[in-house]
Amino acid sequence: MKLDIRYFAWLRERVGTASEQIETEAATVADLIAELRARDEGYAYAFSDTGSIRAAIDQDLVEMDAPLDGAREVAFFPPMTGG
Amino acid sequence: MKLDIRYFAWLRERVGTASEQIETEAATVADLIAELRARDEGYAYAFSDTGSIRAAIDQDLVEMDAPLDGAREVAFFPPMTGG
Amino acid sequence: MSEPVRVQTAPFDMGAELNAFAASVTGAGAVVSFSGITRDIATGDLEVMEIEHFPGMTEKALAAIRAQAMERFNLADAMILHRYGPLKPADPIMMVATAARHRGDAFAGAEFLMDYLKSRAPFWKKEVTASGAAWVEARPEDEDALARWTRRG
Amino acid sequence: MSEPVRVQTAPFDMGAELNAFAASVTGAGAVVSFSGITRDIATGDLEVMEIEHFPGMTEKALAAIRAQAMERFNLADAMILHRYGPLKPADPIMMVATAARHRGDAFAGAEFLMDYLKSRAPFWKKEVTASGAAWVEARPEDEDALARWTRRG
Repeated sequence: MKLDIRYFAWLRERVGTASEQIETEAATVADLIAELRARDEGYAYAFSDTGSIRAAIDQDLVEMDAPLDGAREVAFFPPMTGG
Repeated sequence: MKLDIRYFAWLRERVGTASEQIETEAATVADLIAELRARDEGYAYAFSDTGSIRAAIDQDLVEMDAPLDGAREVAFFPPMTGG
Repeated sequence: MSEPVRVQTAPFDMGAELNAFAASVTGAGAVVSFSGITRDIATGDLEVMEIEHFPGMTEKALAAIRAQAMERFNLADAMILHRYGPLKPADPIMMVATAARHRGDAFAGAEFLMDYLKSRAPFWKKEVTASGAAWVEARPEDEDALARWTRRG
Repeated sequence: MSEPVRVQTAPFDMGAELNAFAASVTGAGAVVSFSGITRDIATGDLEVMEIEHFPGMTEKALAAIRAQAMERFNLADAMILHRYGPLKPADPIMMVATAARHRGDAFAGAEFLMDYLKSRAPFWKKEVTASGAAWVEARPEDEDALARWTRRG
């Protein structure tokens, strides 16, 4: 399936791009992270501490075991620091 | 001893005056209330529900058993409703 | 900076007060304000809300409550403004504002100020309608609200 | 009335916002506001605070948080305003305001908005000094602050 991936804050800086489109068969967010981490050293570094990574599917915050079924966009970012 | 007595809100309205000077030998605020209550029907009515009366000695909130020793002014009023 | 404790008959502009308060504070990232506005009553015919107070004791009580809040919640600053005399429905009655490094302290400080002010500062409200006047009764919830601060002591 | 949820780069006047919010509310005697102000950092040389956000998701998250707070605390109204882009020290960053019949609800509603907004709305702060830039780390206390709302359920 085709997925738009977006990165924010230091995750964006470490990955080196704000967004990309990928082709994946990953079943869950965690599977997708494992796939991205395996790509190269930059991604491995960006996703090294999964405890510090939050994900949203189609703009809704989700847990790491959330299924990607039906998703169009997945966003990854560090814990939020608004307010 | 001479004491200035002040009344506020409905206590003032029921007693019929905002302040008066009295001569008393009452030892505590509660004693003073008993003395005032014995005066006439107006005072008896004003002080009928002691649970609804608060007192201040020289502008500091006090309990009913507070001694009047050294007091110059005693104020009586209903529970506060500021804010 | 304006006086941190004010008791006055004059109306006030809560927005202007908030701006003046925030501008006078340095190094505090969190500013909380509470404003109390004269509500109409259930019968919908409030003409005037009269607020009586005990001049002298009021200022003293508010200053003491403010000092307690400043110390207890590590506030960078705090202000209390309360009107007395006749107020109309929708008139601002009073306002408190707190500033602190962390938002939890600013919120707790403002709530503490309000809880103490409600039941420990000598103000009394009287509602005047076409059919007469009635003193506002103290709410037991306001005493309960106070109790939590001593419990946490 | 102005939009109850706004995400913008433009500065705002917290006093004017508070006044506009309070004026638009009827029948609520209690108005609480929280304003967040850019604090300088420990080293004292903050030049710019950059706030990044996730356009689209931010508005959606804030609207959802507001709706939750409105219902849970019986609010008459609530507003959230948050800036993004480059901010200078002492610039107001964001503001929430709540109105309710009782002060406890107005306070709780505003704290709830802040706690959710801090950790659940997609904003990220970066501090820029002469010596470089660093992303602000999330504070564990902010997650703890959230937990109390689920406990009270």
